[in-house]
Amino acid sequence: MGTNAVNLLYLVTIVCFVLALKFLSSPATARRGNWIGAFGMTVAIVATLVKSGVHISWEMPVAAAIGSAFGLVGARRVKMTAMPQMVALFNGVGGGAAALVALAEFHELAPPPGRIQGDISVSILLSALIGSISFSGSLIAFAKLQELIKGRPITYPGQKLVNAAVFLGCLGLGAAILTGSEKQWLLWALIAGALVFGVMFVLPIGGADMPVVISLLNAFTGLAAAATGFELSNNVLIVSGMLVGASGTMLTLLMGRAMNRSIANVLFGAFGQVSAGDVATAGAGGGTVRSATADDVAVMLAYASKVVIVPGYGMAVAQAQHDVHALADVLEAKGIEVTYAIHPVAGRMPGHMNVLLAEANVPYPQLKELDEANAEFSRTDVSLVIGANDVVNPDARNNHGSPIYGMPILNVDQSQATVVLKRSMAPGFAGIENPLFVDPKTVMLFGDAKESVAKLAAGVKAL
Amino acid sequence: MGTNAVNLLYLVTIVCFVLALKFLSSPATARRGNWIGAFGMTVAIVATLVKSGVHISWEMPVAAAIGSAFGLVGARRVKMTAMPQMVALFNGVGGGAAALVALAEFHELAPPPGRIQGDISVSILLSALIGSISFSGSLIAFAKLQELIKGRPITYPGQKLVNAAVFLGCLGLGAAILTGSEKQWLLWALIAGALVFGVMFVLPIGGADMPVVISLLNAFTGLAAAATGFELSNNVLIVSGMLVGASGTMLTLLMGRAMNRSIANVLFGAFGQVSAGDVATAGAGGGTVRSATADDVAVMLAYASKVVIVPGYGMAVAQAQHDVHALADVLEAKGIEVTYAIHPVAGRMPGHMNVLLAEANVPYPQLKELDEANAEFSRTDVSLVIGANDVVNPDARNNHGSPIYGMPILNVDQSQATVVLKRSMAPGFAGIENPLFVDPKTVMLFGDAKESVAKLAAGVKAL
Amino acid sequence: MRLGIPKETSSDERRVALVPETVARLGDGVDVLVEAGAGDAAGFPDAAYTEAGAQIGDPWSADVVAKVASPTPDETAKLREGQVLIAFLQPLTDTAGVERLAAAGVHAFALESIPRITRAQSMDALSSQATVSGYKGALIAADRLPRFLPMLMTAAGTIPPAKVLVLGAGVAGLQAIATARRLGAVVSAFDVRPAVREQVESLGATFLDVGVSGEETEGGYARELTPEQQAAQQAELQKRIPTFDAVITTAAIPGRPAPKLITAEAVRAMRPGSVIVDLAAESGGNCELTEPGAEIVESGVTIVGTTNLPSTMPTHASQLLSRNVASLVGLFVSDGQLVIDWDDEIISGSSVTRREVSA
Amino acid sequence: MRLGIPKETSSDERRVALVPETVARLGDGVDVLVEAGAGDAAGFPDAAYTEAGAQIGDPWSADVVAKVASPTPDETAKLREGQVLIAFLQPLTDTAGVERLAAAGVHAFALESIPRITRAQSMDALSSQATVSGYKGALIAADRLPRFLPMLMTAAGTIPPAKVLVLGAGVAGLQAIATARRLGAVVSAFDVRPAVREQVESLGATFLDVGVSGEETEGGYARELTPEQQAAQQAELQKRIPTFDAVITTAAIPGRPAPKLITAEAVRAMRPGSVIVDLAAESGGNCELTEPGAEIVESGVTIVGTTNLPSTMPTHASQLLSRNVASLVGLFVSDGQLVIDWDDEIISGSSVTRREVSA
Amino acid sequence: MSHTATLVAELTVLVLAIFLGIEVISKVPTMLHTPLMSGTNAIHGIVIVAALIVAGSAQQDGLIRIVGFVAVALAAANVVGGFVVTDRMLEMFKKKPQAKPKD
Amino acid sequence: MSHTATLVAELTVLVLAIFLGIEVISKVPTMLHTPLMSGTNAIHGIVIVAALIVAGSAQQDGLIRIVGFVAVALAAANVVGGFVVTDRMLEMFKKKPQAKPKD
Ligand SMILES: NC(=O)c1ccc[n+]([C@@H]2O[C@H](COP(=O)([O-])OP(=O)(O)OC[C@H]3O[C@@H](n4cnc5c(N)ncnc54)[C@H](OP(=O)(O)O)[C@@H]3O)[C@@H](O)[C@H]2O)c1
Ligand SMILES: NC(=O)c1ccc[n+]([C@@H]2O[C@H](COP(=O)([O-])OP(=O)(O)OC[C@H]3O[C@@H](n4cnc5c(N)ncnc54)[C@H](OP(=O)(O)O)[C@@H]3O)[C@@H](O)[C@H]2O)c1
Ligand SMILES: NC(=O)c1ccc[n+]([C@@H]2O[C@H](COP(=O)([O-])OP(=O)(O)OC[C@H]3O[C@@H](n4cnc5c(N)ncnc54)[C@H](O)[C@@H]3O)[C@@H](O)[C@H]2O)c1
Ligand SMILES: NC(=O)c1ccc[n+]([C@@H]2O[C@H](COP(=O)([O-])OP(=O)(O)OC[C@H]3O[C@@H](n4cnc5c(N)ncnc54)[C@H](O)[C@@H]3O)[C@@H](O)[C@H]2O)c1
Repeated sequence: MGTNAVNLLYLVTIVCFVLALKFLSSPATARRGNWIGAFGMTVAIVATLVKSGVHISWEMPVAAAIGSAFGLVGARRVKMTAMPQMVALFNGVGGGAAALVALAEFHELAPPPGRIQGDISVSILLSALIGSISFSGSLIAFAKLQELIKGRPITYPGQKLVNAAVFLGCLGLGAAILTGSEKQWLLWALIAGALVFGVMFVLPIGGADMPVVISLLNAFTGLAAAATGFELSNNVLIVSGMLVGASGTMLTLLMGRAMNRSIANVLFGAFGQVSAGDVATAGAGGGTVRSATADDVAVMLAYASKVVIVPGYGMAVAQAQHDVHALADVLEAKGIEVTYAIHPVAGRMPGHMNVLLAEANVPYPQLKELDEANAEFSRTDVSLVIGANDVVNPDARNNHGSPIYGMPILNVDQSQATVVLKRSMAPGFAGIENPLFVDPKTVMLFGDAKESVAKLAAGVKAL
Repeated sequence: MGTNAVNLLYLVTIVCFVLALKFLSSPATARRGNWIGAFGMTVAIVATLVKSGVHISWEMPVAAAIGSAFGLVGARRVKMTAMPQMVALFNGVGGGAAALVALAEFHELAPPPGRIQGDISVSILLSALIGSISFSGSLIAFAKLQELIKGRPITYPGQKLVNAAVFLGCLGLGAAILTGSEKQWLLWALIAGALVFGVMFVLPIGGADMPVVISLLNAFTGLAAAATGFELSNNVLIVSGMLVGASGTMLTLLMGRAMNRSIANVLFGAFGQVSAGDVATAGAGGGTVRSATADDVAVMLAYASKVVIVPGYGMAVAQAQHDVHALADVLEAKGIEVTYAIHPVAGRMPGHMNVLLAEANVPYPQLKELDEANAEFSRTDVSLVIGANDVVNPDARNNHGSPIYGMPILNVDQSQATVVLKRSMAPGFAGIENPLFVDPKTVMLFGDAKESVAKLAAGVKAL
Repeated sequence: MRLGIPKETSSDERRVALVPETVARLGDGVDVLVEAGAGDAAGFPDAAYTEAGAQIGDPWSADVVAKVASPTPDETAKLREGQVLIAFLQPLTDTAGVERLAAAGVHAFALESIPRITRAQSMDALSSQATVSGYKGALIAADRLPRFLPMLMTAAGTIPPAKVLVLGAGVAGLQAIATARRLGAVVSAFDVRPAVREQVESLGATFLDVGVSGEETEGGYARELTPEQQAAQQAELQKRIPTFDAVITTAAIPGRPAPKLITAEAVRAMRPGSVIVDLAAESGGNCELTEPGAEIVESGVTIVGTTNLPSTMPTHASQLLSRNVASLVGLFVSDGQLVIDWDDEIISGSSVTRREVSA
Repeated sequence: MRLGIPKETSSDERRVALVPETVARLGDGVDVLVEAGAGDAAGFPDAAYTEAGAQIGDPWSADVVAKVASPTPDETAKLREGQVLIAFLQPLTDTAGVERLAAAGVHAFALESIPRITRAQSMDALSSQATVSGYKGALIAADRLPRFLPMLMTAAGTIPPAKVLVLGAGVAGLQAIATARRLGAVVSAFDVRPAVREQVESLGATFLDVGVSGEETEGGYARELTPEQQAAQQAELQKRIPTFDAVITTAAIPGRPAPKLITAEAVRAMRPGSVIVDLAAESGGNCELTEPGAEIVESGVTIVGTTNLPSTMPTHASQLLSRNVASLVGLFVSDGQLVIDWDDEIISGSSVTRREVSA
Repeated sequence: MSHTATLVAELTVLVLAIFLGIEVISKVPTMLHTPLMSGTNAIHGIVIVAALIVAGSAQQDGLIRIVGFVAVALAAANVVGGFVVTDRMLEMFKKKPQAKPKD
Repeated sequence: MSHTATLVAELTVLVLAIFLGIEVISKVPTMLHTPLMSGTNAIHGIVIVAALIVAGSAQQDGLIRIVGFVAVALAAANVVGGFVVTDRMLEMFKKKPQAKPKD
């Protein structure tokens, strides 16, 4: 097929990719977006195969089959919890492919037909450099998350200097190539240097920060693909690669913001000192506390069928009762069943929650007593614990040594997921730790209850 | 300057325009956005002037000076209320310019060097057609708004048929040109036909719908500019024109939606029958009722310094008290002063508003008595009347014949602007018309008070 | 013009027709003469009056006499021809009293008869005093109930919210609804006027549909039901009432005995410990068993027939009434002189002796 | 095991220690013997008890006797050695009564002495009855005030909200705060325990800072202030109190006379018509002028010293108490037999006669 | 690059511009509809570039001279008028002096 | 068109793509961060086009053959794995059966 026809097909791909990104940004359409992207990709591949000048050899389908099989099996087999490392792996191979293409192009263009045009060599160098960094960096990220190498930051004195030296070395090689000596070994050396840099760049970063790093490397691979596009004067590569480069960069920033960290802190924080999260990450029994953003929780709520609100003294302190009712209204407008589970001693006086919820005009029939509520948790999707602590402490049920042992509690830990809204890891009235907070099904939403609840309502509305 | 350098400068322009559009979409940055757009335009003009192949003749500065002077004076002199027709005028001349460029290109390309390439002629025909329609249509819109011709729909039987005929005629001329007979008179004829069509297209549309029509013609001019870009193989024209074409189309749809009208209904509604707005548009004394969207009102509120909330029986019926307090909180978070003006007989029982606002935990000191409140309206930016009617009826002050004459009222009409939230134009307890609703400083926000207030809070938060 | 404020003589009347705060509002042309001790029971000592510019003296000598309750024969004897009297005169029921006043040649104006037009809202003493009654009625119900009004979920079990029914949702009824709701009760209400449903709901309460719907007369009052309608209403209510813990009744028809809404049988069907607060006791009560002025217990149900509730909250009841009286008095003053403008709809409407006087 | 529920003999005690609803909750092993008419005053007729599975009979013959008030000497005489008695025994003040019980060889357990540990929350009768007192205290204040609690803006002028002060914000105080706030009052509160500030604010009220701060003992009770602190508190309160319309006091120290917070002078500084509801009247009152059991008016200020408020709301007060009693009784039953597990912190903590018995 | 290749490249640019145009304004408060319309109106004044190119083309006959002259004048009016009108509309969005009695 | 002209045109496209990339995802709920990352990851599998072009180029020596082979395999893994993983992640966003006791 002629170049122009192929380019038109590529335009279809571009349209598909833009729509894919757009759809991927909203929960309701995300899945469709992915399919549209896959369709666009198919169009591009077919167009390339029928493109005049592309000879289909026997190796091509074999290579494609091997790669696809590997991708398919890997993607199908992986456990839900291991998704991030899978993404890292696929990202890495993409970067590797870009680097290899650069190598081949250089090999093809460099020797006989004289000097390579400046912009083409820049593109080649960039895709080789970035692709290689992305390749080795992603593999390290994969290995860390897969716990093939230990997840916590690997640091040593002078690390910064060594890394900088390696990087500058790569740039020097690039400059050498550009200024004239288009020797292939220089490019090989550059790729080798970039691979080493990729490893050293990711090694010092802790496992918890890996998603951000993967997102960054993802953007890198996009850039490498765009650079490949310049090498080949191919718009579909330029646009698609750059879409990923730009949106990936944005996404990296957003993820950093969601973690309340600057990207620089994530990437370089470990150099010299181990980065400390801003909220306590280890709970009572040494379990891990998972903290979420209001947006995360909003999505959990919006996709639930049944939500039980468990108010406690913290709701009273925050005077969040009106906001809680407003949130319940928003959820109910989405067809979600909402009830309130009122523990007999929630708050600081008998009927404390009743006074406040009546003030906020919460209908009486929505208030459930302890027994009634406990019968419902097993079919509850999300328990939203708003400033309650002791009254949802499973130690009262399980731990004979606990001062509150024997008190009937609200068994929120029996629901599919629990979200706890409080300001810190501080204990409640009884002054004791709460193992609920380190339950794997629990996420914490830190902050003043009134503000958190308002954010949740806004978040759910926006979905 | 070489084409490539110029094209790089054009790229700067493109970046400026994109940023301009982005900034124009938010009240806080809109003005800056306009300046960035102007800067980008300057870059493009300078680049064009220094472009190799462009000869600067004496006519050029003269023409530019004449046009600029006209634009500048027109824009500076126009009264705030006459802005829309000014936009129409400037839009029209832009379309005219595009049509003229098409004419010149055709003239230049057509005779000697043989056939014009297919896509170029399509571009020329499109920019001639669309530019001309935009030109004459905009001038009619201008004339209607300026009341040079009467604003209400001009209709006659068979109008649809005649319009369709003219349009098909133009298309036929275009087809003739494309299929071979590249006679200049054909293009002249096409332009003439398009001008006529523009006139006939806009004439039947009523004055109230003009803004939507102008927005549509604006998008047309953008398309014409983009077509011009294809004629000249000029990316800055293509991108800028298409940005306007696309965003203008979106905007037209948004405006239609804000008016609760389909665009088809706006454009063709008048054919055959006079379109009737879905809310009463004529009030008591025949004045005009201005209805706004929640977003409009949200902007008004967000940019106010002092807002007075005037609750009435409608707030009670809607049980909107909690939402009203939430809205006040949002406004106060923006540094806006909020008070409540409580009329002694608002509602249906003594203290009706007090009961509800106390339930919603509105602090007592924010509640102002009649006299206190009336002393403050003159320095109030927005009075937000929530389901009150009789207690803000200026007839009680001014109209000796009114059954409520002599009752002291809340003088909301003395504030800078008044927003009235109610469901319809229905009267209140006293069963009488309220001239406040047709006050030029008043806008109505129709709908259940609870929903409207919730929308306002969301709107203000989003700003 | 001189305005006289006598001390109320009835032992259960603690209100006063004018409070010191309002004295100043009357303006320069009006001199106020307050009987010694007139405001004591309402919490307004003589000193407060003199401070506000009033004099302590003989109120009966003034041009206009304003008091709360209808004058006794003794008091009527102190009035002279041409004098203006403002008070709750019960013109539709106390014909004897009105005739006495007419005989004395007094221009008597009944606070009850002020037409309920928009301009007269500030003089609407019925509304202001009904507000007090409604509020107090709900408080009495809460106090007499052997149970909580609000819901409470405690370590010692859950207390469900009390169910309160308000019959007749005029000014007093609406206020009772609001107050009971504030205390956390689940409130239902019924009234014969159709417009009331929305008003009840605007206070967050539920309208109880008993299938009877009457009409509204000019002024917003209800028209008396036909005997059939009455019977239907009683029957339907009898079925519903036993589910409620407290019933507050305010149903009234001006000048007519209060409609009987709750039969003796209905009372006996209620749970022991239930409470009925009959705010219509003054005009005979909405409950068949109500004893006006008394509180009785009948088969475990407490029936409160206390009359004159506003007098139990004398400070604010007087303060509101005082504003009403002052607004009305304002109509009689022109340049500091007493002028009776018989063309004024409010003056002619509230006059109860004019026909006789002019006759 | 048999549980006996006697009829209360004191005329102002309308509660009953067990209500029919709880009889079923006690389980199979427990037979309940209710004295005829025991629940009448609280609204629980004998029929309800028998329906619930109890028998009407001689409660004093049972293994465990549960009642509300401390037994009179006559009643004590009906008890036999080894019998268990559960009641409000006032162990810290009524030593004579306790000695009588000890002499009779009765295992007496005071509801007041149940340790305030988490597991005992369902038996905490002090809390449940204080909840009633606090609620009722606020209602009484509202009822006695000659004015509205809520703000009202009406055609007859604006009524500002009443200002209510709650002194001592324990269980009763917090409930009083909540109830007064519900009625629309502007509420301030003070307590010596520092943790209370947040609790007061969690009800939307304001904490009144009088500059005195005490300590909290185990169990959440306050420690008695030093005489200097007391004096400072009185002086500071005296300055603040006149701005309030109603004061509800609940301050108490277990086993000690109630701290005097309001001096006679402070009362006289209040506006006439103001109201003081002294919920600590039983232990002498927080106001110097309080007369326990009586309601007096002093220089225009009404001082309510009513004792035993829970008894004025007998149905729900009994219902809550009954759950408490049942939970406690549960500790004494093992396989349907009476077993006293002296190692149980709650049993040993609430026993008031053990030392004597074992001695 | 062939003419058709250029055309395809231009189409790519066009498509991207369409998406961008839609994306960039998809959430505009109603209050900004008119100013935004006016702002985009000014931007399509970019036809002035075309007008200048036409007016400045080497091979000129009378028609092109006249047409070019008029086109430049019209486009200039569009540009200048467009931006100035928009700016005037947007003046009211100047952040008001914080919490001061009206301006 | 000259090589430089092509480059400028490509830059134009690049710039538009940057804007579009930023614009299109500027409001993503946190919950979608990972799926979106995975989705864009699949999209940059578009390097498979480059790999195919290289592997399919006429003039082939041993190095290019090997490099091309590996590049195609890697890119294919990126494409297939990327889209499939993303789809699995997004499965949980299937709209749940309305108000039924858990799924
Ligand atoms: N109901 C009664 O009658 C009564 C009487 C006395 C004692 N108690 C006791 O009180 C306890 C009640 O249990 P509970 O679960 O309701 O309360 P809790 O165990 O005291 O826990 C309340 C939690 O709310 C959080 N919180 C406080 N302020 C907040 C704010 N502004 N925003 C968000 N979170 C906030 C606190 O955590 P952060 O500080 O981290 O935010 C705290 O952990 C029980 O132990 C009960 O025995 C009850
Ligand atoms: N306070 C008293 O003691 C008392 C007693 C009796 C009579 N009145 C009389 O009642 C009147 C009170 O004046 P007002 O201004 O408060 O009320 P109003 O004049 O009766 O007007 C209330 C307005 O609220 C609107 N509304 C009703 N439901 C609504 C909803 N769900 N959402 C939004 N709007 C809603 C209605 O318009 P739509 O239908 O178009 O929505 C109506 O025009 C006075 O005339 C007064 O004299 C007062
Ligand atoms: N226009 C004004 O400014 C103004 C001023 C004050 C009151 N009003 C209106 O007047 C109305 C009546 O006021 P009111 O409280 O003095 O009336 P009221 O005291 O005469 O009667 C009390 C209520 O009892 C109801 N009622 C009568 N017979 C009944 C029956 N058989 N069953 C049930 N309910 C029955 C009446 O409808 C009324 O609502 C109020 O609703 C008020 O809105 C208007
Ligand atoms: N752990 C539990 O489960 C549990 C159960 C019930 C109560 N409590 C706690 O115990 C506390 C005390 O309860 P209570 O109401 O029975 O106490 P109480 O009746 O003994 O005293 C009432 C209040 O008076 C206050 N007070 C004492 N001296 C004072 C003074 N001079 N000035 C002002 N205030 C003074 C006390 O601090 C207390 O808050 C409550 O706050 C409650 O939180 C805990």
